[in-house]
Amino acid sequence: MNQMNNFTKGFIKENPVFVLLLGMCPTLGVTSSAINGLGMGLATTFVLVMANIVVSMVKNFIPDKVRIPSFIVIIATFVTIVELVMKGYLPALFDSLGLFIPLIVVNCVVLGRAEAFASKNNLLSSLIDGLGMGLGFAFALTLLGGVREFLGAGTIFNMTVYPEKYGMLLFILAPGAFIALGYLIAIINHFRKA
Amino acid sequence: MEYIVIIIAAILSNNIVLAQFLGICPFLGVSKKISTAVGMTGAVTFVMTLATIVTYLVQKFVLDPFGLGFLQTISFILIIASLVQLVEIVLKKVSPSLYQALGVFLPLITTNCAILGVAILTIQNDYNLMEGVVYAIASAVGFGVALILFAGLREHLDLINVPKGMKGTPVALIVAGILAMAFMGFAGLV
Amino acid sequence: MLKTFKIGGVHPAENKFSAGKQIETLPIPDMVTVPIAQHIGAPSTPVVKKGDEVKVGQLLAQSAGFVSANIHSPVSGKVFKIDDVLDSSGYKKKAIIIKVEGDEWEETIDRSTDLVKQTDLSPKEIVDRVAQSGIVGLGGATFPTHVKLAVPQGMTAEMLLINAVECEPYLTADHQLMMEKGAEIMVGIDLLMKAIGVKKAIIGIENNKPDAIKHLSQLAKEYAGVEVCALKVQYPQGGEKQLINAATGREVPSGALPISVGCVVNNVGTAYAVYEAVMKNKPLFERVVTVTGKSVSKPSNFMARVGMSVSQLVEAAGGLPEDTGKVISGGPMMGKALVTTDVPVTKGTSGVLIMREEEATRRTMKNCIRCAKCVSACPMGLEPYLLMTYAEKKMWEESEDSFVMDCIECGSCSYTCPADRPLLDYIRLGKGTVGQIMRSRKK
Amino acid sequence: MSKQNSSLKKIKHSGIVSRIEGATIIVSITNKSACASCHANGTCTSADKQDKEIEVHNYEGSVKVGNHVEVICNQEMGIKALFLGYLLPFLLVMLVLITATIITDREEIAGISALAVLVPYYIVLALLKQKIKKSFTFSINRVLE
Amino acid sequence: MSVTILYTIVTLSAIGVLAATILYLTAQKFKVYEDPRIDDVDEALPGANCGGCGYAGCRAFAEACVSKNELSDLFCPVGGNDCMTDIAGILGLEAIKKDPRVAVVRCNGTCENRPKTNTYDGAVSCAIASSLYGGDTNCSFGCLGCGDCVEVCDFDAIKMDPETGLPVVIDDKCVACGACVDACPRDLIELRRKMPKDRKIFVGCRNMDKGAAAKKACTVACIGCTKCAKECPFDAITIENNLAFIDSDKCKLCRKCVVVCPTNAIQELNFPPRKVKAEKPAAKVEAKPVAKKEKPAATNNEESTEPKN
Amino acid sequence: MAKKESSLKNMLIALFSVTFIASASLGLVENATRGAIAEAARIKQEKAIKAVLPEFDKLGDAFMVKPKSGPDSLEVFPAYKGSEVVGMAIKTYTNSGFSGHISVMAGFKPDGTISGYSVLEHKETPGLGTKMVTWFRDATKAKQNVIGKNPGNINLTVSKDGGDVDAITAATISSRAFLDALQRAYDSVKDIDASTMKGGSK
Amino acid sequence: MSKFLTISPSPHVKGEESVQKIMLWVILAMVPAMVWSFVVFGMGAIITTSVAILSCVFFEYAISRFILKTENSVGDLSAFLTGMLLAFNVPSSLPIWMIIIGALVAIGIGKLSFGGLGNNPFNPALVGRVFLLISFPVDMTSWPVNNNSGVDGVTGATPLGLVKEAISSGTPISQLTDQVPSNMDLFFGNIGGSLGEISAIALILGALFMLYKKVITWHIPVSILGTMFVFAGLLWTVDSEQFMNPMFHLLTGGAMLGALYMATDMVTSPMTPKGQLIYGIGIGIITISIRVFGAYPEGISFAILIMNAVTPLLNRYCKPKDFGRRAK
Ligand SMILES: Cc1cc2nc3c(=O)[nH]c(=O)nc-3n(C[C@H](O)[C@H](O)[C@H](O)COP(=O)(O)O)c2cc1C
Ligand SMILES: Cc1cc2nc3c(=O)[nH]c(=O)nc-3n(C[C@H](O)[C@H](O)[C@H](O)COP(=O)(O)O)c2cc1C
Ligand SMILES: Cc1cc2nc3c(=O)[nH]c(=O)nc-3n(C[C@H](O)[C@H](O)[C@H](O)COP(=O)(O)O)c2cc1C
Ligand SMILES: Cc1cc2nc3c(=O)[nH]c(=O)nc-3n(C[C@H](O)[C@H](O)[C@H](O)CO)c2cc1C
Ligand code: SF4
Ligand code: SF4
Ligand code: SF4
Ligand code: SF4
Ligand code: FES
Repeated sequence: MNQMNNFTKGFIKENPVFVLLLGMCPTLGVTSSAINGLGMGLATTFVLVMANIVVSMVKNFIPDKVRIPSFIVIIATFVTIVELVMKGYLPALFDSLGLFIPLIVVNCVVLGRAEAFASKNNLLSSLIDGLGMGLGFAFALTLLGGVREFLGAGTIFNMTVYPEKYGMLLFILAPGAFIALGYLIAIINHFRKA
Repeated sequence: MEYIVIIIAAILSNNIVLAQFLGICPFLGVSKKISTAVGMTGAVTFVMTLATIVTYLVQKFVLDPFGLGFLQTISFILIIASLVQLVEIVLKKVSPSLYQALGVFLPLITTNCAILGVAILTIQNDYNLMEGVVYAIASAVGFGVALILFAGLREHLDLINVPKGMKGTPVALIVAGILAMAFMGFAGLV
Repeated sequence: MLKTFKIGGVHPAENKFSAGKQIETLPIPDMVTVPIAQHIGAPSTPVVKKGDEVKVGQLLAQSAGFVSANIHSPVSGKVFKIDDVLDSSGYKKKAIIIKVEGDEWEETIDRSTDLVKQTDLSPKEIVDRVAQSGIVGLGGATFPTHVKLAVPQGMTAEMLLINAVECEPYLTADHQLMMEKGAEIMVGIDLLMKAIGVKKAIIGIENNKPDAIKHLSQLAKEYAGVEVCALKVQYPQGGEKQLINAATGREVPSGALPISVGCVVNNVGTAYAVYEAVMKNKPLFERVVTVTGKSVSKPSNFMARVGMSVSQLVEAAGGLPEDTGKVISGGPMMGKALVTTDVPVTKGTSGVLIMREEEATRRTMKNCIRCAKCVSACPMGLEPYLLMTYAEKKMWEESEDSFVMDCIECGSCSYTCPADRPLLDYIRLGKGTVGQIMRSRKK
Repeated sequence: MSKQNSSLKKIKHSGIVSRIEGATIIVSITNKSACASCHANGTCTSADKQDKEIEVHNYEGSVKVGNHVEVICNQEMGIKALFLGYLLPFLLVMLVLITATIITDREEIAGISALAVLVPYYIVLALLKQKIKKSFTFSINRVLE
Repeated sequence: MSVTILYTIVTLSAIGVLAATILYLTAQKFKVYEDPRIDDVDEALPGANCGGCGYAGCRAFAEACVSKNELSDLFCPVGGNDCMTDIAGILGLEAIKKDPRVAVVRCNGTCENRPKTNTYDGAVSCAIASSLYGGDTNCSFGCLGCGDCVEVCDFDAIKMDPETGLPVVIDDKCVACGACVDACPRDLIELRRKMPKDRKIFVGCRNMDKGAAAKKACTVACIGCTKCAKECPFDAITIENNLAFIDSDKCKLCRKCVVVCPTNAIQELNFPPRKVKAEKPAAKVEAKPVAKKEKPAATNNEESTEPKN
Repeated sequence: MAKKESSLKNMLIALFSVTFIASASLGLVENATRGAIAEAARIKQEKAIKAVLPEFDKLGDAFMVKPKSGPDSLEVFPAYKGSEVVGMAIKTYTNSGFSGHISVMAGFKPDGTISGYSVLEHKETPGLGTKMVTWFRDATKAKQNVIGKNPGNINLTVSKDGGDVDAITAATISSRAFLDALQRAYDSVKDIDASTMKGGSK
Repeated sequence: MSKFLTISPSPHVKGEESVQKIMLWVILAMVPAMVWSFVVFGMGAIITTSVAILSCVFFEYAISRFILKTENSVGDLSAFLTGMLLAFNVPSSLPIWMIIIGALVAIGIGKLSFGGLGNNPFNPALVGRVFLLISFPVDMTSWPVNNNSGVDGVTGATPLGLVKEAISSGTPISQLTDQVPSNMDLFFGNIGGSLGEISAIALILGALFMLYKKVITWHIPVSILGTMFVFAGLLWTVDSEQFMNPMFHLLTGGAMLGALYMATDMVTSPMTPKGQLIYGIGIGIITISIRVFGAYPEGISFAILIMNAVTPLLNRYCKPKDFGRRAK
């Protein structure tokens, strides 16, 4: 299989958020700003890549029937590692992502890739797949975070674009997450089909 | 009074789906029929309560005494996943016909963010066991309220001609957004 | 307060232009076309063939089953051919075409105008006469009357309801018939009561015909058990379920027949036809037809023979106006639009309504605004807006579960919809499809 | 409610006839998890699928093994199942939890006894197996293929 | 090594093994063994979910392919033979070959050929119009023009030609799913064998009236004169109910029937112009039926060749 | 390499090794990050204290005081310059924020004037309640600045309620809550005699 | 006969009503309140109203024409009405650009995302208004003081805001009597507030007209106002120092505007009388709850939106009176 294709499919064609609609909770929950989206996306990417690597390495040792429990353990381990490292070295980001870091465990993107891809493919492909999917996820989260931040506070990555008083606060709040994602998906569908 | 605050917050002003973004997948996925939505609410209430009790006990009597707080995520997910499955196995063993009937009526409940999230939040908010359980129940009810309202709206959407590009998920998200916006009116209600 | 049915209903402009116009008898045309399917049920089987000589009242086609009816010749002459012709259904159907020669009646028919009141026929004999004479319901549904009169096993009729409501706007045929043939109608009612073995009859008349109410009340004094019930003007009071509800307060259960609440409903015209058949031996081959419309120069009520061309009636009423957009057989709410005026009058033709172009075209439909006007107009308590959507989206199961089969096709919903939605068009489609599905399931 | 749509009262589920044992037809249905209704369940296998077998008695029509059929039961049955399967045990757990908290005021005892009450509950359910069986019957609505 | 690590290992291993055992037990008890080939077959399918195969969707069809273990009565009209060969390859089975088919509208009742006699003003739906009456012309068998067929086509393969008021099938897009066949209340649409270069010959008429009546209603109506049936060297034409029918499985596109038809009811599409007629293009304009008849052929030609280049 | 078959032995081995390795590595990572995590928490706290107090060279032992109102005790951090107490940082809170709990670090000079504050935790609405992070220390707006004011002399409530502080526009609730937290801190420490806490007692 | 006969299924006659007429009646019904707002708030009100209407109509036209590529439906006047109601729901001093954003949200998100008139599950004007309220709370709660001289720039509180402030700072109601306007002032509209909500009498007059024209039925307004009255009354009987009297609740804020003009929007309210009564009771309860216990001084917009979301369920379970199906 073409590795390049393997890598890029996660961005648009099989984007976990816009196309597959996976992991909606973190997608909506942490994207009040571009930076949060990026942080969450990268954290997920890390877990995804590591889990993919480990799963593809151990796939032959694990009997089929205990596959899922073993994968869960592996994923949970990496999530905890991310959690610990972030707490120690990026406490501010950890505070703003809060609950959603541990929830990476149940993010279907992670388990889904491990099960559907890494458990069938070799290490390199799995790594690339994890990276592609993860970055696709990060891309989506950053985009959504950027849009919400821009519309809601007039900034992008905390850089002021227009005065805050013109910002539509709603976009930073919960309803704005749903609405912004709704229109983003509609727009992306439009271009994907065109 | 404490309990009322927890209940109102979890159902209305801090609704688990509409304000906290937990359990969005089933919210978008199981909301196609009202009757299923109602059933789901009952099932989730049971599972969420059990999960909260078990994880609470594990946290307070296993993890904390040994200074293993960092194992929260991994142990909770394992416990919840097996708990859900255990309920199913037991039910199937003790009453196959009941189990059959549930199978026709409801989709399976899998571990989703909502259950794990509520278990973790119970610990994070420093609730005691009783508060935690009340919080879990109220969250499940909040989930149910959002789910049932949304199921009704989805049935409405099925009957109208939504513009082509908006069909499916986009329009469902917009509806969820407006619903969340309406629920913001409950802000400060506690 | 006047009685009426309990839910729904609309009140379209009445426009009864031909009210009070004496019933005129029309000249016999040169050629008549008698379709063999003029009633609900199996088309009759022709018993004449090309070239046969026939007399007025002679049997042309025989009932072809339990729910079917005889057809008699409306004229004397020679059978010209038996062929497919366009009838008011818009499809080609088989018809017997007769070239008229003279006006020679069967001898058995009593052509005098004397009122005959006394008879010693048994109920069975009355029903047989009705069946022989090919009488079908003249209220519009053309259901063979003898079938209705044969009360099914296990059911008992408690009362006869005479449908003199004529709730359709424009039409006045029943009204005029009541004014001119009141006495005969009363005898007909008496015969019908006897046939089904009841002691009570209610004549339901809407309050916009005060003269008819007065006239029949007067006559009814002579008949024990017969009473006239004045009803509030409200469409579709003439629907049998609505009439029963209005007059007696009973509700015919979903999917059931009037007899399940002890009622038999017949139209006044039917009662008159029964009188003529039983007392005068005259089969059903002519009826009163209203020809009317805003632009019609001479709105009239005609006594027309079956098989006459609609165009002849229109001519007699002053001709087809220049700006005609639509010609309807029947009333504006339930009638059928005609493709051409060259179609024959049948037993079911209660009126011919001519509409101007500007009245004839529908406005384009818009989205449903959920105003619920259709819901509150529906006399059957249905939700037309939903039923239409279900039909549009081919959701037949949901249609069935929403009782689409209960729709009586009265059109109140379409009439009332501010968004100009063709509700009934789609509901009919749903009804048809669901009916088919239900039938195939039974098999 | 005087009028209720009958579609609301029925729950339908399609399945495949897997075995026929005398008068009993065994239909295998695939029960999907909450996530499985999500259209991405191909990618995401936490969307469990489970095969469940359902016994249908007294079906008058004829079916063959392998036929696709639609199994129905009425909604009250679903609600009853929900009640016995989730709601009643939930109420029991709550009851014990509250009582135990009031009596002992020790969380670990309250919590564990609340969980423990499920054991007798399920034992009772197991004892009533036959009785419960009678109140849950399915029928085949139509043969799809 | 700190004591925490020890605790960690003990606790987690305990929880882990316990939980994993439960999970495993459940998995063993319940998990449907899903044949991985189902996924492969699913992938090989076009994913149109149109139901043309008779199953609820592509996934259901894939399951059927795997579970039935033979492909004799399974066919995906969208993917066609190529796709079925792939599936056969995955499953190690024999695929049956089906000739590709394409939808054809058997009515040529354009405004000129079939004069209108009234105006339809009901709901825009062929099903409704058809249950109301025989249509807005004297032919009660022809196209009603409300486009129910266009509505149901998931592939945008059928379009209304505003000029003729008749639907036109775009051959390249049509996958022969048959949705339009079911939708047409007049049974006008037929799935016919796909011929080289999208050529086709068929009787463009469904009028079962007697000859004279049919001819009166529509100039290009089939009058059931049997000339074509007699002419056909391959016995491809049958006549029933005053109507000729050309069996596309037998027809060899020899075009002989076309010439003998007195009413031009037989349509030939996507053929190069006939030499004899090409000499006198002017005549075409005068002979209205012929000119008009060629019209949909032209559109058809254009549309179908367009995506190719 | 062939896939391991699903025999019970294989499965137990696999499961056990997975969990074992997982827990071992987790334990190691925890061990490695524990210091950093504690450090991060400490730095955070120290930063907060630094931000609210005037210059000091050393912090004394933290102690708890019971506030006049509210259930939870407050943590007080005395700060010394030499042996002189130069101020006290108090970790105070309120539960009446727009979205409930708000936690504030408040600094007081020994004379009771507010030397600074920093908001540690809150869930207020971005763009509204969040403004309290800076609003009440805007030196250019006398009516809203609380730094340098002594709650003993002024009425530490919003002007709408008759107090001396201007509330955040459209976020009176948050403002009230914030001032409530400050007031609670002041009330709990105002009676502590700073001079009795000699520095370097330890 | 020059042309062909027209064929269509029955019925062949049509009632007089049309969507456009219904909308027109509502617009006419709102004229008294509009005129009153012009009198009270002067130029600001005129500008706000016209900008709101123009931009709603413009967005309806532009979006359906250029984005959705459907026939535009400006002609049915519903966008005009939405604009008018949006203007009625905002302070007359709202910056123009905010009004335009509100109109874009109302029409674009609230209405056309669902396919235009009739398809929207939520009341578009309220979607617009709540969006503005949450996004720009400062401007949306700065009310120009109601002085007939028309001087701009002075802002004051609405009666509801005043009371909310007072109660949350612990002032008993009996000390407020001089600040809270009298019921008479409330009734005739001598108060501050959103443009169209201030004069109860003008709103009631218009509603009577709509009732007469059968555009609305009594069920929704009566159940909303009745529930509010009863609920507020109960609270008031319990403690009249903590809770305002019920009459005050009925006459202040958006109660009248909401109950008479916005909750009655047929598109987003239940179809059957029974459903409408439940809907109204729900709105009443939520409104008072938010007003009394919540953070917002006024809750009717939220209450209507929430009950809009319940409407599909009400339509599903509150069926019309049946005919002959009871026995089954
Ligand atoms: C909507 C509707 C309106 C009707 N209006 C009348 C009417 O005005 N007069 C009438 O005699 N029959 C009317 N009918 C027909 C009656 O339901 C019923 O068929 C008739 O009274 C039975 O009598 P018959 O069999 O003698 O015709 C109407 C039917 C429907 C469905
Ligand atoms: C299959 C069938 C059987 C019927 N049987 C009876 C009957 O036994 N007795 C009766 O009074 N009417 C019978 N009816 C007549 C109907 O009640 C009704 O009068 C007829 O359909 C026309 O009514 P309408 O004009 O209101 O539509 C029958 C109708 C149908 C279609
Ligand atoms: C979405 C939203 C969030 C809000 N968040 C806060 C908040 O965090 N803090 C606050 O004091 N007020 C908040 N408010 C505003 C209050 O609800 C209320 O409008 C305000 O306190 C009115 O008082 P004021 O204008 O007198 O300050 C919020 C309003 C909205 C719409
Ligand atoms: C009685 C009545 C009340 C209405 N109220 C509103 C309203 O509050 N907000 C609004 O945007 N449109 C309102 N409309 C107009 C119209 O129904 C609305 O624009 C639709 O919801 C758009 O689909 C109303 C219409 C009527 C007839
Ligand atoms: S036509 Fe049918 S649905 Fe419409 S009002 Fe009449 S009975 Fe009701
Ligand atoms: S009358 Fe028309 S617009 Fe009103 S609800 Fe019925 S279908 Fe919809
Ligand atoms: S034209 Fe007909 S057969 Fe061809 S794809 Fe479309 S619906 Fe299917
Ligand atoms: S071919 Fe059939 S379905 Fe298509 S427009 Fe003509 S009549 Fe309608
Ligand atoms: S991501 Fe939260 S439920 Fe799926």
